Amino acid sequence: MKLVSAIIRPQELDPARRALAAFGSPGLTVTATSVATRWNRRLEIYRSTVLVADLAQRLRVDVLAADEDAADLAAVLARVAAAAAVRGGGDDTVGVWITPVEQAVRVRTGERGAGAV
Amino acid sequence: MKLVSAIIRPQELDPARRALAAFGSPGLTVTATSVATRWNRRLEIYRSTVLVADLAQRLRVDVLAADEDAADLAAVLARVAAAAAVRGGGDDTVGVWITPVEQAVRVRTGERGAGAV
Amino acid sequence: MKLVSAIIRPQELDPARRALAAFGSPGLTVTATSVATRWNRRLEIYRSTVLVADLAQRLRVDVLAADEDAADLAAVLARVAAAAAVRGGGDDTVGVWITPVEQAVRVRTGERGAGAV
Amino acid sequence: MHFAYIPYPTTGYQAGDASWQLTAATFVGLMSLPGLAVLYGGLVQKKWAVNTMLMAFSAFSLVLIVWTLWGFDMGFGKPWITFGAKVAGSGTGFVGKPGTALGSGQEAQANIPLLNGLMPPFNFSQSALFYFQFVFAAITPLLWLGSVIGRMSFKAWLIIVPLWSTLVYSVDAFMIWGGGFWAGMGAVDYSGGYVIHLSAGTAGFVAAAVLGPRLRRDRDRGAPNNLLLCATGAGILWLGWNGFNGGDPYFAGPDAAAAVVNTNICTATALLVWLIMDYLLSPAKKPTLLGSINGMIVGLVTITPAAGFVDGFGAICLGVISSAVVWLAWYKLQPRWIFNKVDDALGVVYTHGIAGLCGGLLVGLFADPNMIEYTGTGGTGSFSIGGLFFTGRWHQLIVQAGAGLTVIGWTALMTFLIFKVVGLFVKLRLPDEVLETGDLAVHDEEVYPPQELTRAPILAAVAAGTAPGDEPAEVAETAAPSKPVESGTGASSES
Amino acid sequence: MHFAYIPYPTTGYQAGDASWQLTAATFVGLMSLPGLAVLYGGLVQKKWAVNTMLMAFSAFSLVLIVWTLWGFDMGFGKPWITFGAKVAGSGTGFVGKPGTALGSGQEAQANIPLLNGLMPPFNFSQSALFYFQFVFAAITPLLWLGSVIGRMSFKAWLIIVPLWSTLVYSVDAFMIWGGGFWAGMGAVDYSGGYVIHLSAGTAGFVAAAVLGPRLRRDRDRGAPNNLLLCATGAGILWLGWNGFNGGDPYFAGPDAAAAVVNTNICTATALLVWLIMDYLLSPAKKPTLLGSINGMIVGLVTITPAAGFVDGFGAICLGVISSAVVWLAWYKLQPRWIFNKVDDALGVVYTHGIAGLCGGLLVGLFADPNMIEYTGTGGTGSFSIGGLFFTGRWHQLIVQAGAGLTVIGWTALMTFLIFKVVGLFVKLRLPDEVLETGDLAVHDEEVYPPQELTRAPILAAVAAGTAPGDEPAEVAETAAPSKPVESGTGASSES
Amino acid sequence: MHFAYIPYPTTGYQAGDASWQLTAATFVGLMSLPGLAVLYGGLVQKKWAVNTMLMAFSAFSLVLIVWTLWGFDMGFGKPWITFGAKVAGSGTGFVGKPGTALGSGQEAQANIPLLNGLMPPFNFSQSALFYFQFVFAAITPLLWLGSVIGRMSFKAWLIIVPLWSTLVYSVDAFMIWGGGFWAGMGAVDYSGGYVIHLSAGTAGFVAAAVLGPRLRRDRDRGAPNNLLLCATGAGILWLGWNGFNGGDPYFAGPDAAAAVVNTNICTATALLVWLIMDYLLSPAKKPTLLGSINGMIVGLVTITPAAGFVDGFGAICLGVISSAVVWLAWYKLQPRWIFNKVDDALGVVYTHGIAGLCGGLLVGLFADPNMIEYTGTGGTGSFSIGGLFFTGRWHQLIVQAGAGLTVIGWTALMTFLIFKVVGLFVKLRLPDEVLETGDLAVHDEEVYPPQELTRAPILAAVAAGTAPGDEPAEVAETAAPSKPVESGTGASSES
Ligand SMILES: Nc1ncnc2c1ncn2[C@@H]1O[C@H](COP(=O)(O)OP(=O)(O)O)[C@@H](O)[C@H]1O
Ligand SMILES: Nc1ncnc2c1ncn2[C@@H]1O[C@H](COP(=O)(O)OP(=O)(O)O)[C@@H](O)[C@H]1O
Ligand SMILES: Nc1ncnc2c1ncn2[C@@H]1O[C@H](COP(=O)(O)OP(=O)(O)O)[C@@H](O)[C@H]1O
Repeated sequence: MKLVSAIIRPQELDPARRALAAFGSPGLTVTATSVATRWNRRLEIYRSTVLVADLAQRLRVDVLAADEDAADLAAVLARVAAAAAVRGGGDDTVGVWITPVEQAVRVRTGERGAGAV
Repeated sequence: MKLVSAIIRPQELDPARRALAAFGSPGLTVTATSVATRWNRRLEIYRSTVLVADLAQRLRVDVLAADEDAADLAAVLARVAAAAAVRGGGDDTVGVWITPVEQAVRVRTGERGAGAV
Repeated sequence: MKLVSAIIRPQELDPARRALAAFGSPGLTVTATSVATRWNRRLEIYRSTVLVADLAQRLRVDVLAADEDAADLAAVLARVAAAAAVRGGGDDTVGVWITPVEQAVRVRTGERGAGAV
Repeated sequence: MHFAYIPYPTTGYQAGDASWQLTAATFVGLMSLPGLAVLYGGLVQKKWAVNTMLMAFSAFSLVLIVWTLWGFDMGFGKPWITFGAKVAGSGTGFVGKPGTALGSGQEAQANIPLLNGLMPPFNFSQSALFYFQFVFAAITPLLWLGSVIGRMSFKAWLIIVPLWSTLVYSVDAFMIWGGGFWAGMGAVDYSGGYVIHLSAGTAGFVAAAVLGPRLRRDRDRGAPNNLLLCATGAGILWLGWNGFNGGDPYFAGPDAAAAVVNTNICTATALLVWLIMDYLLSPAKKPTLLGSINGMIVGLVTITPAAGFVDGFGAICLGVISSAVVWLAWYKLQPRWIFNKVDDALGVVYTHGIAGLCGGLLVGLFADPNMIEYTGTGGTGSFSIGGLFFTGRWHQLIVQAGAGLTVIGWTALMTFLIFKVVGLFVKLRLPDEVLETGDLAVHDEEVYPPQELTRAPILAAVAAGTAPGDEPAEVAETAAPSKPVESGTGASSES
Repeated sequence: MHFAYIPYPTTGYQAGDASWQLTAATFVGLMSLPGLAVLYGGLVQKKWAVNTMLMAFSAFSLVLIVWTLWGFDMGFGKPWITFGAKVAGSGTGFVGKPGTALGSGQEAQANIPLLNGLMPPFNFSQSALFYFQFVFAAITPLLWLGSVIGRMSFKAWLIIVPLWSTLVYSVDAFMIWGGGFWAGMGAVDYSGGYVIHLSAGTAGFVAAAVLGPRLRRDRDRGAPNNLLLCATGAGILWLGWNGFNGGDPYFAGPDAAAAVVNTNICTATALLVWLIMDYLLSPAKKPTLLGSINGMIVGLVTITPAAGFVDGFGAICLGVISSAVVWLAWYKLQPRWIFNKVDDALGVVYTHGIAGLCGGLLVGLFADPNMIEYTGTGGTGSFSIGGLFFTGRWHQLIVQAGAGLTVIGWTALMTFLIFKVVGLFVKLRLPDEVLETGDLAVHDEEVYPPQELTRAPILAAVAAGTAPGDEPAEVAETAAPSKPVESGTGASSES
Repeated sequence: MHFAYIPYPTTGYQAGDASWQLTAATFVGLMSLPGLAVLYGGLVQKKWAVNTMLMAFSAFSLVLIVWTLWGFDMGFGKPWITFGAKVAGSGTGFVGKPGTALGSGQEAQANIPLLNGLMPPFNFSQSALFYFQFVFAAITPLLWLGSVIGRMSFKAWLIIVPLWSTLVYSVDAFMIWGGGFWAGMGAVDYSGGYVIHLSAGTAGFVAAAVLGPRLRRDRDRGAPNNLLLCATGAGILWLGWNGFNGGDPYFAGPDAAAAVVNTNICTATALLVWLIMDYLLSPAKKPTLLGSINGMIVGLVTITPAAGFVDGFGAICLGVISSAVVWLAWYKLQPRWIFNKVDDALGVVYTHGIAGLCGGLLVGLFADPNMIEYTGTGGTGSFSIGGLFFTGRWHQLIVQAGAGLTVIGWTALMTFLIFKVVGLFVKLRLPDEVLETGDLAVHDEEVYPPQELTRAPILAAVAAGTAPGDEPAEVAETAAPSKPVESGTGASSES
């Protein structure tokens, strides 16, 4: 079992979910997060004071995957994110990584291991 | 060292914490997250427009555990979540999994490894 | 590749980021989370009713690191957090841990593995 | 019709008085909407804000319908059931004869039958009097709404409010303001310390008792959701009260101005007393915004029955006494006995019930006979109101006590009966799984709607094999009827 | 100048009427700011709240400049272009001769040239009349702002509002209120069901059609952002309407009070009707706060053209009929045909357009001749307004229909032309990448600014090798010009 | 007492004027609560919103107590310390003799001793005058509250406000409005450009300097927390200002209406000028909501000293000039020298201080003698106010300058002394660890309380070995005293 984690932009959640669903694994966890960024600062101005956010709001997507699917799922997510990154004109805030999972339980059914995804 | 992660419903946080405390490991991290769900859609209506949330708000609970406790802790959390799932009338949004942790530092004491939980 | 995760107090984010940047790895993900705490309760009072929060708001910092850097990065973060903990007068809510990462993709460049940090 | 002429009749009409009456009424209306609606909307838990506000908007509307079709005449019309009770000068009976306030006749000179000759004729039309009295009738149920939020069935609310306004409010109003029994006895209530606040406090407490407490979980987590809106509502309440008390002499005369000044003096005093007691005596020894707002409300309520009867010195005394009394009740009584058992969610019985009673009784002590004098026309001599400290006579205090007890008794009894009887036909209380969720389960709305809600759910689209991007908007529309149930369960599982 | 004396002239002046006129005008002003600004600000998506509110504040200001420099005279001055159209008694032409309202002459007695002799002389100064009419002129573009939010270019808004107020509002106002053609024909509009609401509904619909819909993504995710502020705005609207309709007899007379009462009765009825229809007939079978607010607005709008002409019974009928009609339009029409194609974001065409038209026509049926009677001076006999059900004559209904159609036609035509012509010079619609972001891209502001924003960005500091702790605050200041572009892109990448 | 009769005296009383005075006063009161309270509450960081609003509510109350017990007479009573300063016609001394405003005597005809014979007798009672002047006295400290938020000790605030109102406000008011020195010299301030705004700007700046800046961290992260509430407060300010300036002729006459119109014209102009300058000249070249609100406030403040003296043309000029001046000061001065050192948190010195001074001086240029004319009774001839452009004489400009400098000097000096002296006894500034936290440390309240707060902490329950589900609610209550300290530390560790 693997846990595939990706940092994507909010706009890309729907494409990502469609891609995952198409891939046949609709399940995922979405967590709001922010990442340090060199190139995607946001400027806001209140009463003429310029304030900067150099943490960019992103979403962290976690997907539990069977060992054999993990790499492909990562590739799927990377592709979605890349599309975004390009459109966004160079984005330094997105990434995908895979961590090992020793055991998983699908509560609803009680199945364990890969079956539990 | 292991990291036991569980996706539970907000209402189940207190039971979960009591269970963990009873188990003798009160420490945990709680993160708001949402999971894709087929069966737990939420419908909201504003000015006659029907809007749907097919991401269900859940909590992600992370607990650092000693290798030997991990499986039991996972079982504890699964039981709590399951109770919920059943009461909620079939819930597809909850799950528990375990990932390996290579090293942990308890800052307050500086201990490393299992002791640091 | 490793993923270094730390639980720190909001005030310590800037020091932590400066430390990381100084260490040469500016990239990180920041997620709002809360941790159970025995010693850092917060009391609020509304219309004479005393309400308590025994979950303390903290930040979870995740940093992807090359295998060889992981331990040092963990140490760096632990030091920052410790400083806080001390100033805060004993804090039971902070910790740092390392989990293995099997593969990482830097979307912007497409690099894989360590290079992708 | 003579009264329909533009601009207005040359006799029995004073544009200045009419202007003030309409203005004052509008300020009072603003106290309900948005005032109380957002004060309460901000004070309740996030999960109950929408329900609370909708209860406020709907009650305001329901009371107006009642007031128009029969209520106004029951409160201010000709006496109806009198049990032969006849009291010197006036004071006939306990309720007025129901009748509608429709028709162009409302443009005629204002007139409260039983007060003819006891006060100078009104300088404005009946519509103005009708509307001014309506905003008072309307705010009363909104006040005790604070006691029942967080568990009362919305349907039951829609049924009970009209009944309560008819059977409780009209009677209390008639007895004291309409020239009924207690008016005849000489009891006074300048602008509703009894008729509105004492009655609301009593009704709220009884209603809360009958309904039972909120969910244990809600009582344990009863944090407000937005103090900025609490401040918005509170500010509107304070200044709106200038109309509440300033409008009640029915003339834009010196007493109206005096009433406005007293209202503000008493309120400022009460706010500061509560703030200082929080500072020095509360467990945490900290001044709080919501505490100060409590003190403010106590001051406003206390001065209400006395505003035009006491002088500035009296206003200060009322503020100090009442704020201290209610503060003690709030801290010492609330956690004990029945006061802890009965879940009066926002504490209406303290800030309105006890405060209103205090004010009403203190009139019997502090009323300054030099403040207001009614030039009796029609035979009767002119009279004024004097309290013990000025006249040395206990009479006023005694009738004030009598009127207060009558209001408490009648209101408690009828509120209890109304809830019990209605309870036979509709559930008064929402089922627990709905309480778990709150607004979403009751109204399918949240006070701060999540921005990611969409008309085109992904998984549905995926299942349907369509890319949401292109499906027409109607689809979502028509999706509704298909899953009314899910909305319920879905919601309650998301609370 | 005689009129400059303190206190005021001894003849042709009544402090009571002046007081009411200024008070009523202030209540109407509050309906715009903050009323509509926050109602709309809370109803739109979070990403559009700032833009919506700034459009409201700026339009209010722009209209006043127009009104001062030429607009008021175009609406209420001497007739200008008349095509020789001369109508018995009055009714000359379609628009007034432009002129400024500056100068101390404004302190003279108020006066609408074409109405001299048709109504009693005003009891207050021209400034008071000017201001009272201004708040009506100002709220109109704010109303149809609800149709165009979420995609209209702010610059285009700043240009179009003055043009629209000049070419559309002034003309509609003159024709019906200023003594123009339809006034001469006997058409009436008590306080703006046609001139303000029907016109706003029409303009909003046309404008939305010309602009095109919001982003598909925004239409699919159009959840409001804050229902507490919606309630705040809604409450201010309701009570502010007491000034809206109560001020329009121009005298604090019985009819003003009657208009206030009717306004509230019709509104309460309409709110309850909508609430009950939601309860029984809506797909989800649930009463909703935003639905009730819709009903409330429908009631307020419907009674506006009729407030002082109908009696209480009429007010109830108007509320029931209009609320039911608009509810059906909202649920059945909106998802269909052109009504689905045209993205009237907040549904102004229903709650203002259709409701205003209903009210205007129903005057032709329900106007009670006993409600208001203008004592004709200057030769002409006194007259009053009677609807079919009272007079048995169709005349009123017919002229009401004629006036309504004229307003629709003129407003639609001119709005279309104004948008098209201005569109030749400036982009009417924001580019899509800006729409993706909303407020941040247009104004660099968010409605709920994140609290972690800082003047000393870490990475910059790191890059610059300085510890942010010690760099002077100015640095951040001067950072602005260096990256105006980034702000844009940065923002749009963060929406 | 003759004045106690209902309705009101037959001579020296005009219901219309009384109605307007009370209404105007209520609008001004609404500007403070909720207006300024929520405008500032929304403008400050989230962590300071509660503290800011409680400072507003408490100051409003404190000023009323002062005003009642001695303040009013010091501002508008008989002269006290005169240094034999006697000025032709009137103008005696610098402050009034302290005295209470309690007692039924307040119902007598209003009267400002030194103005007798200089203006027509008032048409309402002393209570009305007292209350109208109170709302002005009350708003002044609330204005400069904007300079000291985010670090001032709440206890110090409670002590300083009464002192400041007594020693600064009363004196400024007496000198210019009460018939004191500058009144005698012919300086005018229609409704407080000097007495209120210039004084507030000066006091705020001095206070901020004495207190020292906020935490570096807070200055760097000073983002507002809620622009919807800013808009709510701003809207109430604008329209409330109709009472602010419209009430100051003391009669509902033509000049009152003219003042209202000028107020709105100047405000609209100033708002648009600021918006356009942001658009064209600001670094980001974007129009902003908060910028426009700044412009709006500048306009309101600028016209305040001039509202009834200038004509429409003058109102436009004042708006353009003042808005441009303050915009430049805001952008160019603020980041420099002492203006950057002194942390005037919300920029009160610009939008109130500089704007008020501009307005006061421009009266000397633009006052139109035809706008207002005081019919002198009691021997003195009638007079009016004329500026350089109308009379060609410099006199008015010079006395305006003199009065302005006096207000600046006296206010700055006394504010400095008050803070320094009080600082000897109580800490003026909160300790840094409290500043880190804000509201939670000072009041144990948050503006948006987290909904998961509970009365039954898990770990405690676990430790205590009890299941929270069943323990009685009181437990939590009594938990408070046990850990007052923790609340502090706990809080400050959670900021
Ligand atoms: N990586 C994951 N992280 C968290 N939750 C997950 C993950 N993968 C699946 N789930 C949850 O488990 C649920 C069940 O998975 P799913 O594929 O939908 O099977 P089913 O719906 O039949 O239970 C998903 O809806 C999702 O909420
Ligand atoms: N899995 C975990 N994830 C994050 N934080 C944890 C985890 N386990 C423990 N902690 C944190 O470490 C703190 C210390 O653990 P705890 O068992 O309470 O020991 P102590 O209170 O003696 O330090 C806990 O309160 C919790 O905040
Ligand atoms: N541990 C991590 N978790 C999430 N995102 C990360 C992590 N490490 C780096 N990133 C993201 O990847 C981005 C790229 O890393 P960085 O070192 O900035 O290289 P570059 O800016 O050249 O792409 C970082 O800005 C950060 O947003």
